[in-house]
Amino acid sequence: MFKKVLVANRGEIALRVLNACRELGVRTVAVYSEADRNSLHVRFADEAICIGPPRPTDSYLNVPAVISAAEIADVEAIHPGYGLLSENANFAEVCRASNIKFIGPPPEVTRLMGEKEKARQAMKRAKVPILPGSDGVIADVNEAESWAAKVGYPVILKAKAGGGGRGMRIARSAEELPNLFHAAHAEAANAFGNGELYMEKFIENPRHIEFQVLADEQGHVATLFERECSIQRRHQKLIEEAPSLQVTPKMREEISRTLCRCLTDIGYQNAGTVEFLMDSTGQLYFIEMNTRIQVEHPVTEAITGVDLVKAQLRIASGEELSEILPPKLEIRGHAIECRINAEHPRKFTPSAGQITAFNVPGGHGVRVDTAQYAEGVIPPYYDSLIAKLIVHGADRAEAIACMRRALSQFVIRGIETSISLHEEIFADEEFQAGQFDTGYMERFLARRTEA
Amino acid sequence: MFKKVLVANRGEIALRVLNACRELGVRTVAVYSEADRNSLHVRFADEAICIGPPRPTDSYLNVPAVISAAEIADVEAIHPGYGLLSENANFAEVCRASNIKFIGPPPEVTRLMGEKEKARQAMKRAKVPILPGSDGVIADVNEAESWAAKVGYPVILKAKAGGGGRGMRIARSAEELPNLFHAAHAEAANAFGNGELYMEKFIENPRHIEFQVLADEQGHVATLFERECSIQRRHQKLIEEAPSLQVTPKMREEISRTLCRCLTDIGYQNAGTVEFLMDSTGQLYFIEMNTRIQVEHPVTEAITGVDLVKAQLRIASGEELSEILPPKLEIRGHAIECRINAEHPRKFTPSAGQITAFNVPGGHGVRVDTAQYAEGVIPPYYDSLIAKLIVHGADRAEAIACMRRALSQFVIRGIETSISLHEEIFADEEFQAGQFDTGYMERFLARRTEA
Amino acid sequence: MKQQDIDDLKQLIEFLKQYQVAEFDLDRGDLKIRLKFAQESAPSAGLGELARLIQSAPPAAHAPHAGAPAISAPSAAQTPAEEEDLHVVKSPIVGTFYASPSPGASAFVAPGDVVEKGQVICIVEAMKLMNEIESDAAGEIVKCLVSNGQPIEFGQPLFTIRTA
Amino acid sequence: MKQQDIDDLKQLIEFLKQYQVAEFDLDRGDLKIRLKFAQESAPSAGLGELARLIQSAPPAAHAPHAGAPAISAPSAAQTPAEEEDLHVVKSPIVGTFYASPSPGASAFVAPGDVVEKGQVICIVEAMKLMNEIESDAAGEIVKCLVSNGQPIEFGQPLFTIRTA
Repeated sequence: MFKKVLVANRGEIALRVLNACRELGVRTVAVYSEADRNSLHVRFADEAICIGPPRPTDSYLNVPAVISAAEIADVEAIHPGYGLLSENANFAEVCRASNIKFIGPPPEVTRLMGEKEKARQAMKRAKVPILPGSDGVIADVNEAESWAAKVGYPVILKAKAGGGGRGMRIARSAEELPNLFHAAHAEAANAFGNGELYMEKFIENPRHIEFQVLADEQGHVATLFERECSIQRRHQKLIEEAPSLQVTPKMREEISRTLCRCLTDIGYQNAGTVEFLMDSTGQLYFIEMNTRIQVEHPVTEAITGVDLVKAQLRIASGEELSEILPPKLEIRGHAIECRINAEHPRKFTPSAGQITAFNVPGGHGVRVDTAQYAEGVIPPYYDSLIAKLIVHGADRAEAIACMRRALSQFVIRGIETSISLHEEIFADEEFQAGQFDTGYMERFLARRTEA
Repeated sequence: MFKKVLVANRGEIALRVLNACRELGVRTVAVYSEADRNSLHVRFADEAICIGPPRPTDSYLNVPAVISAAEIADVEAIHPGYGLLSENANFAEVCRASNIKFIGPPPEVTRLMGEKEKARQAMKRAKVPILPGSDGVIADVNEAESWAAKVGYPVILKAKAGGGGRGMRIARSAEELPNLFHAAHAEAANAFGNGELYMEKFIENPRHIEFQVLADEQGHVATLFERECSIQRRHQKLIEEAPSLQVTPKMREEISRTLCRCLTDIGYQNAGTVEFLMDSTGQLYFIEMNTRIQVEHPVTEAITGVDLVKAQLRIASGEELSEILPPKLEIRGHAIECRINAEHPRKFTPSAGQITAFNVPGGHGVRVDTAQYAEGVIPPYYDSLIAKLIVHGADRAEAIACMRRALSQFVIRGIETSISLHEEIFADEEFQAGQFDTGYMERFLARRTEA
Repeated sequence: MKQQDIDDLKQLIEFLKQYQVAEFDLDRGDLKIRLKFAQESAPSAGLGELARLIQSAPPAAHAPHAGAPAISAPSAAQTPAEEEDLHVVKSPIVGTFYASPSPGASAFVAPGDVVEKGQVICIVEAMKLMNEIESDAAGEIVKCLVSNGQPIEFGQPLFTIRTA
Repeated sequence: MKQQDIDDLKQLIEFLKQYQVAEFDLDRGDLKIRLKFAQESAPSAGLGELARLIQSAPPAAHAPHAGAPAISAPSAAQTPAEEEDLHVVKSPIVGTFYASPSPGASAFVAPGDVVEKGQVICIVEAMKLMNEIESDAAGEIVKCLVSNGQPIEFGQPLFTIRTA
C-alpha cells in the first residue's frame, strides 16, 4: 500500500477519500483553495497545502499547482475524487510523467471512454447492447432518412461538437425529419462552428441504470451490480438507489458477464461505472462509461459491504480483486441516497453562505457523507452538493421509511437546502411504488406547481 | 401494528425507539423531565408530555406519572428502553392493569429472571451451563467447606441481600475459607441486616459474552448470535463487539440451541440478553438474563441486518418471528461499539454542562446513536452516556481502523468525554490483538498511569 | 479636549449603551463621531440556532393532529399573565383536569372567588385516582387556564391568582 | 502632546473599554481620534468553537511528522511584520523556493538590498520548471521569510519589503 496519497478534490468526496486512506494507514495530503481554508477535508488531513485562489480553474483544476503540491509533499499517488480532474486524461498523463500513480484507469482508457463514438463502438464489438444509431456523422438528409428507417422512430439528432441541447432535435416521423435535420444542422453550425450531426434512437422517458465495476491491474474485472438513478432534474441526479427494481437477476447476470468480458478486452483498470438507458420494455442500451468513482457509490457499498474507495486504493497499489472482494458478492437489502444540495427547494437557485445550525441524523441504517458542520461556510465557487444521506434497509419499503425519518431529523439552517424537496418526493406514491423514469421529476414539479 | 406508542425513557435510547416507531408508521409520545425540555427525543416525537422535575424518581421512574401520561395521550403501548423502568415487573403489571401493552416480556418472566437464584435454576434445568456454586444459602462454615470442595477453588462468597462488593470474599484455598466466611457474614449482617451468604466458583478475569435473543408471543425463540463486552471498568461496559473472537461456530450453535429450548420452556417473550462469563479454557457459564433491549444492541444489528427495536415493536403487536427475521440469519462482518460518556477520560468524573461544539463522524461503516447536538446540555441527573459510536467492517481489523478514523473526527467541546480514552484503547496492541478479558481495563489504566 | 467634552462624551456613550445601540455615527460639520460597541456574547449571528429552534417549536406545536390531546409544553417564560405579577398555580402531576368534584357539580372555584392557601381548587385524575389539588397561595382567582377534562402536563399552569 | 492630553486620552480609552466599545472615531477638525480595540479572542459563550478550532489549528500544526515538509498554512492574520507596515511578497504558485538562480550562485536578493518592482527576487520550482518570481513592489528587502529549498504554498509570504 502507498505510504502517502494526495487527494485532489474538496468537499465530501475529499473527506471520503481521506477516510479510506486513513483506515488503510496511508498518510494524507489535502489541497485546498483559499475559499476552503476552514474545510473539514483540510482539518482532517495529515498535511494540507493551499494551491490557489477560490476559482476552480486557478486551484483545483490547476494541473501544475496540484502536481507541484504532490511533489513538494512527496506523495506516491493522487486520488482525483469525482468531477474536477478525475476524467482528465492529460492530468493522468502528467501524473505518470511525474512518477505519481494516478488512482484511476490509464489515460489511454480514459481518453477512449471520453470519446463517445469510440466508446460505443468498443462496447458494440463486445456485444454490449448500445443505443441504435448512425455509425458516426450523417452526410445529408437522404442518409438521415435511411438511418432513421433502420433505427426506427422516434430518433434524436445530435451535434457532434455539441452539448447543452443545442443542435438537438427529436424527430417522431419521416415527414418531419428533413426540416428538423436542417434546423439542427444550422443551429449546430451556428453554435459550435461545426454543423455535423449524428443520430440515435430516441427513448421516451427512459430509466437510468448503471453498473458499478472494479478492475484490477492483473486483468480481472468484477461488477458490483447496478444502481438506478432515474430521479434527475435537468440531467442532475437527485436520488439514487441499489438495486434497481427493474433489473431481473437474469439481466443482471447477463450484463455483468458481457461487461466483464468487454472491460477485460479494453484493459480497464480501477473503478468505473457503465451507464445505460432502459426503455419501457426493460431493454438496456449503453450510453457512456464514467472512469471514476461516482457520487452515488455509497448505495453500492451498502448492499455489497465493499468499500469502493479502499478498493480503488488497493487496486492502484497492485492488489488483486481476489484479495479485495469477498469470495461471493451478494446483494443484501436495499439502499437509497439523497443528494442534499445547497439550493432553494423550489427555485433551485444555489444558496451559498454560512450554516448556523447543523444536526445530522444517525441511528440504524443511516449513513451521512458530508464535509460540512455547524458554522461551516458554503462558498459560491463550487457545486452545490453539501451532504449525501444514505439509508440501508432490509427492503425498499424499509429504506424509504428510514429515509423519511432521517430527512425529518436533518436540520440545516442559514442556507437553503433540498431537504424539503426530498421529503416531498419520498411522500409521493409514485416514487414509493417505484413507478418512475427520468421524466419523473418534470412531472412531479409540474404537479407540485399545480397543487 | 400499534397506532401510538409512548417511550418511557430519555437520551439516545428514547430517540432510537422513536426512530423505530417512526419508520413503522407509529405515532410517538415522548415523556420528559423539566431538565430535558430541549432534548432531541422531545423535539422529534409527535407529542411530548412533561412528567415531573429533573430527579429520575420524580419523573422517569415515577410510575403514576408515566402511566398518566400514557392515558392522557391514549397510547396502546409503552416501550421502556433500557434502565429506568425497563426491568421493573411492577411497572409491567401496572401497564397490564391499565390495558397498555408493555413492550417486553410478561411481568412474571421479568420477575423470575430478576431473582438470580431462580433464574440460575431455570437455566440449569434446561442444561444451560451455569456457574457452579451452592444451591442457595449456606448454613455454616462446614457447609461452605463442602461446597467449596465440590465447586473447586477459587470460590467467591456473596451476600444474598448484597451488592456493591459488601459481604463479598474470594477464597483461594481451604485454609483461608473459614476466616473469610466469618468476615463476609459479619460484613453482610452489618451492611444489610442479613448475613446470609451463597457461594459461586470464582473465575479469574473472565470474558463477558452475551447472547441476543428474540422471542415472539407464539412460542418461537431465535438467537441472533453473541456479543463480547469484556472491556469494562468497574462493571461498566465501555466497548462491545460482535461476533466474539472466542466463540467458535460449534459453541455458538450449541448455546443457541440450548437457549432457544430453555426460553421456550420459560415462556420468554420479546428481546432479551443472556449473559455468560467465559473462563480461560473457553467454557461459558450463565450469570444472568437481561429482559430488555441492551445499550450495545447496535453491534448485533450491524452484523445481522436486523433492526432489533423494530423487532420488539412487531413482536409486541403480535407478529411472528418468521415474518420479522430473514429466512437465514448470518453473521456478516464485524461490528464494534464505543460508549461515549460525558466524563473525564482519566479521572472518570462525570462532566455535565453545555456542549459548545459537536461534530459527528460519518461515512462508510459508521453509525452514531445520540440525542445530543451542538449546544445541547448534559444535565447532572442522569447517566453519562451521551453517544454510541458503532462501526461495521468486513473483519475486525477493518472495524478497528474505521473506529480509529471515526474517533479522531468525533469532536465534542464544552464538556469532558471518554473519546480520548477510546482512542488510547484502540491504539493498544493487546486490544487490537483481541487479547483481553474483564481485567483488561484495570491493567490498561495501571499501564497508563505508569507511562 | 476639555473635561466638559469628555464628560459629555461619556454621558452619550452611557446613554447609547443603555439603549443597546451597536453602532453610532454623528456628523455635525465640526464634530464627527463614529462608534461601534463590542458584540456581546451570543451575538445576532444566528449561532446556536438549533437550540433556539427547539425552544421555539415546542413538540405540541408541530404535532397538532386531530384527536390528539392538545398538550402544550409550557415553559417558565411562557407562563401567562406574568406581566400583571399574578401568582400561577401549576399542576404538581400529569393527568386530566376537572374543575368540579363530580360531573354536573359546580366548579370548586371561579374567577373572582377568593381562596385560602390549602383550599382545594380542582381535581387532577391520574391512574383513576382523583387527586385534589390545593391552592399554594391565598388571593383572588383571576383566571382558570385549562378547561374541564383537558389533559395536563407536570408543571402546567392551571390558575392565576392575584395575591396581596 | 501634553501630559494632560495623554491623561485625558487614557481616561477616555478606559471609559470606552469599560463600556465595551469596539471601535471609536472622533473628528473635531483640530482633533482626530481613531481607535479600535483588539478582539477578545474566544468570547464568553464559546459558540462556534469547531470553526475556531479549525482556524486556530492549521493542518501543519497537527502534522509535524519527521520527513514531511514543514508546510505552514499562512493566513492574512499571521502575515509577519505587519505591525511595521511592511509590504509582503507572497508566492503566486505552489512549489519549491530557491533564493538563487542555480546551486552555488549567490542569492537574487538579500536583506538590505533595494529592489525595483518587476525585479526577479527568487525562483519557485513547480513541475521541474524554474519560475522567476518578480517583486510586486519597490523598496528595501527587510527579511526573507523562507529558506532555500523549502516547499511553499500558494499565497505563502516570501519577503517583506519596506516601501517608504
